[in-house]
Amino acid sequence: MTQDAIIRHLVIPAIQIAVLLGVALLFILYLQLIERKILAFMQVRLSPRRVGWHGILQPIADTIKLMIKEDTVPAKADRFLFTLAPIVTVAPALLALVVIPVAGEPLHLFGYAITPWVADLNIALIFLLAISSLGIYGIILGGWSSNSKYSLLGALRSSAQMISYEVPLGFALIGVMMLAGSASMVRIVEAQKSSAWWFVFPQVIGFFCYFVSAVAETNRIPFDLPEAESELVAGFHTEYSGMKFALFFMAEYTNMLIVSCIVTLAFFGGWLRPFPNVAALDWLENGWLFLAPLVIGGFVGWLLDQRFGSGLRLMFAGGVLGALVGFGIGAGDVGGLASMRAPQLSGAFWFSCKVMFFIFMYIWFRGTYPRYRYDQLMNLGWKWLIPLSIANVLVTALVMLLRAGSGA
Amino acid sequence: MADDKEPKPPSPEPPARAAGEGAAVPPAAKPEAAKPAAPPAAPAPPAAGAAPPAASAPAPPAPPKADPLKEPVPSRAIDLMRQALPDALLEVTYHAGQALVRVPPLRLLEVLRFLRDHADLRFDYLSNLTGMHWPKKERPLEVVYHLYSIPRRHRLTVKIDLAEGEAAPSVTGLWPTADWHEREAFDLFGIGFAGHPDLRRILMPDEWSGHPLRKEYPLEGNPGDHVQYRDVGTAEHVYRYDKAAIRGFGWKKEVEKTGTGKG
Amino acid sequence: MSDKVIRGPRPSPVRDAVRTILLLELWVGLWTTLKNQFRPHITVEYPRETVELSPRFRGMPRLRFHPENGEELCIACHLCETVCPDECIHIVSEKKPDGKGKRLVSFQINYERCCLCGLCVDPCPTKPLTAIYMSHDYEMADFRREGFVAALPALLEGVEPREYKE
Amino acid sequence: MFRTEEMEINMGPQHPSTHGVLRLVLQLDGEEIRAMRPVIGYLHRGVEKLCEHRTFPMIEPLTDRLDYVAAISENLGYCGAVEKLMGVQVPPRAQYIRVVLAELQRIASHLLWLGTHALDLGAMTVFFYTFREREIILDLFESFCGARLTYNSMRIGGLYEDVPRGWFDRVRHFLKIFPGRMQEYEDLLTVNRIFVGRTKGVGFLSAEDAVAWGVSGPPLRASGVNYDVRKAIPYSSYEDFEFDVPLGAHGDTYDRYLVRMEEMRQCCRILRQALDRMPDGEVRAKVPKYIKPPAGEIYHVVESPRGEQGFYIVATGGEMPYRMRFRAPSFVNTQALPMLCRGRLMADVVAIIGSIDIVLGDCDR
Repeated sequence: MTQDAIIRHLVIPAIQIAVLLGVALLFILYLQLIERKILAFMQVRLSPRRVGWHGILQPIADTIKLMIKEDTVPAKADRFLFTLAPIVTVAPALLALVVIPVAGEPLHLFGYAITPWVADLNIALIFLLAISSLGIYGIILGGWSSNSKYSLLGALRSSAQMISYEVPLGFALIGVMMLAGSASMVRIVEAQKSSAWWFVFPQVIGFFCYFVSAVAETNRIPFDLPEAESELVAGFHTEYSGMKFALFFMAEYTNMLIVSCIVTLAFFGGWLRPFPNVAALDWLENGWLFLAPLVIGGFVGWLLDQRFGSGLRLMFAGGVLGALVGFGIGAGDVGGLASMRAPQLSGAFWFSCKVMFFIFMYIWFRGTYPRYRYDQLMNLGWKWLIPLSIANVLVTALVMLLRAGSGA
Repeated sequence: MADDKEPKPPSPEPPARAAGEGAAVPPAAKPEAAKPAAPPAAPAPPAAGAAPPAASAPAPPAPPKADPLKEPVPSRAIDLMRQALPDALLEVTYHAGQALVRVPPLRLLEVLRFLRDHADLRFDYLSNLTGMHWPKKERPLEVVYHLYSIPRRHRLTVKIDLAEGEAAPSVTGLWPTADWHEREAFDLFGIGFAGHPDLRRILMPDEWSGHPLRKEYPLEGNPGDHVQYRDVGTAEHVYRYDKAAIRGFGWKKEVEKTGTGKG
Repeated sequence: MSDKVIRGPRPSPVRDAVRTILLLELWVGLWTTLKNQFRPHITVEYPRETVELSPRFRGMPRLRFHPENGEELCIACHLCETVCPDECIHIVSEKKPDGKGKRLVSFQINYERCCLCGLCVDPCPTKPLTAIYMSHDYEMADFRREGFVAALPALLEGVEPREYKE
Repeated sequence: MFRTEEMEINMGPQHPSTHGVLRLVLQLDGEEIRAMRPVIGYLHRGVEKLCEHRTFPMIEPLTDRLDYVAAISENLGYCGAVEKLMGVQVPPRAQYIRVVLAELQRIASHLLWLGTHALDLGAMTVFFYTFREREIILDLFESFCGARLTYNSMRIGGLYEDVPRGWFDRVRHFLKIFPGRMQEYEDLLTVNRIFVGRTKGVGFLSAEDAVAWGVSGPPLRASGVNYDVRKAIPYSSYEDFEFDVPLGAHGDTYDRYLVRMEEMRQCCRILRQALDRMPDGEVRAKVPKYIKPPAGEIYHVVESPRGEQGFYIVATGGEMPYRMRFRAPSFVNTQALPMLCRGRLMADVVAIIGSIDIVLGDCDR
């Protein structure tokens, strides 16, 4: 093997994986803080503010706490499975990250092209569906091996729920695959670029079905029955503590991240800017020009809000002000900034913006909705989402057939 | 329930109800029934006796009779019972406008069924059931039934006396709500209820002995009344109030060996 | 006039169908939570900042001397001790040497028993400024049980309410 | 080959949604409830026994600790009972202030119920919104009587003292903002399909059953029985106020929710009337220094936010009651739980307990 091949096949993937894991884990760690902050603001209260500046070190403190906490195992639990379960849950979740591309074009460093994804499988969507359903095993094992009734009930609920929602999840994505003609993530996004619109527009029902099923699949409110704390204490992880509990937690947030990524890639054009084919909006390619002032303005406003305890009003005002400034800079092409081209950066920027939006949706749901009941959940899945997603596939196929017929 | 079907103007005894059940009726303005429509002190209808008390203030202080609180109030229930079950009424007393009937325990179910089912009375709501203990009396235990009629809006208290060890007839067949009330009376007074479906302790632990609301039962309880569970054995020092500390504050620090040290 | 049957939102086929399809009420809910983000927060960071107590706030009962001339207000009448439902006040008094009235020897309050009901202030005869008063101390945790018995010197260190009654 | 078993599960006494220390022994077939047995008594403090060893004024702080969510109602009922026993006439201003306090307390209690009920069903944000408004009421109570939970706000014969200056204006301010805030809860719950799905048709209680089982308060009225003590046997000059008694049409959990929501609006109505017509004068009647009611007995009921709160006092002429019985609405309403939950799912139990609104301090005494 030449040195070149070693670098190409070992070093670069290793770096990619390291960066991916580092970024993803850090993000997941801070996702917790973000969720707590957003929920707190929705609930007119303060968020964690003690550890570090505005609670910036809170996730780290939590991690340390969970790591050094006593790791209890119930006396009558199956020790082996009890330990295995969190690992089985978290491993597939992290594994799914490898097929997520964050930008369109490879980065050229020292003559090597580093792709902004670890692997571009041609069956990426299928791979995601397959790998994410493995997570159920961890939950079932965890619930069963705890030897606790509440855990068992939680595990039963979650297995039924996840199996039911796998179906609409898969069907909802088939429409996208048909439109793109591929299951590769990169191709799907490129197809959205060439077809001039995001797939959410032709596939709005598919998107709806996918997102709802995905929320259910990740066990989040309003579908958080497996861990419904008011009914089942904590569901399948009632008996878990310390780092094992943290792994379950990590898996949940990783799944949230993955679902947001998939929604972004499959329906919202991944790393593409809004209206990718409208040349007049080319300055959006450097979207940070627009968003950086918005974020800075909003942040300053937020700090003032915290100072004066005035909700998030000033943040809103600061954000609007910043956005206007950014708009001016971008549209006026001040200093040639808007004509700059860095597709990797721009792609990653838009990608993360969209992902953040869906994560916000998740948290927003959590802040707003009550929880479904078990039978209602099953009803929704089997009676609404599955027929709807199948109909969506059929209609998509029909329309494609008609268009192909008329085109030919 | 069937309340809408009832005639709107309340049944024959609005003055009784008003006088009896209104907000703390002044002794002076009280004998509404005795001297109906005393011109100055008869404010506007629906609730004559319980109208804003300011209005009834000018009523001249009547010369203190026997005891204004013990004035009888007209009660349809008692009238009907006098007609239908004259021998079941052992005693009728009144306090602050509330009528109380004492009946023999053996005829309790009959009386209560009459009260519940009679079309003019319709005591469909067992508001409260409780026991009482009079250790000096010959028949020391008492069971009190507070009845209320939702359609007729009137109240009645029924009492029975029981000898020690005598069981009261259970009224769960008449009002299912009596279930827990009777369990509580059993638990706290040791009154038995014949015919109760599930007479167990309810508030006290199952293995408790003794009945706390009896008068001879000490306030702090008998030490041996319940099973002593194994000490959890984490605290080294167990502070305990001694008798004197109930009154003052010098708790005593007692060092006790707790458990076997395994806990 | 007296009763009113509640039936909830009245069904209407068209509106309900529209609502169901467009998930209208779900959006309304989301809007409510979004809107509330712009409201000021209502919680405070407790040890760092404290809430303002109203003048009548009932904290731990304390004893006081007259704020102006520093005279002992308590006349050792034992009334608060009598009415205390928890028997947490313990007074020892003696006859004044000049023969008129009584004088405190010791005054103890057992905060372990006290339920902060304020009944002891009610009969206190030294009006308008009562000798025993409900202070604004509310941080009453301690590491030792002995710390809960406040004798006379400790009782006088209370935080006074911001304004006197009357 | 297959063997199915019913599973017995202990819900409580320490469980997030049994609202205290209620223990429910559930017989589960999968998720379905086959039988339920409530076990109470974990919070039994022997208050009735304690009362026999305390003088009449000393009992009032104890009543605070029965239904600690609605302590004012307990104070009102207890003081009313002793006043009736003694034949004391409470000055009209005190009566009106008591009504204001009791109705504020009812709103506060219903707000707590609403928040926890929604929290049980998974909607956590409503909880914080309701507590935000409840906080305003607690601040009002604090400035009136100095405490935020165990008020000990009244005295036999009236009130300890008159309201502080500007207090009524603060109540008015609350009444001004409250309807808008209630609209927010309604936006989050009343029409929300998930909430409606979770509550509608769950836990039916027929009018006959409700009366026979002695259920009182909003659960009774949600079943369509028109029994509100404030209307039926007015006390503390409730007869002066005009208000509606909301009645439910079906008697399910959703109806109980609607009835309580409407009750809060009616409370606002009563409050406005009481503030407008607030009489002047004394707030405390002349009562003897040592309260010794004449021998006799009284059963006085008030409408607490949870239902018919009864106070049965037997006096023998001494300064302590001979016997004191609290007819606790939670105690009686809890009895109806097995009937409501039979055949429902595990998740419904939580909704039903929430809709019955049990306070264990009241239940166990």
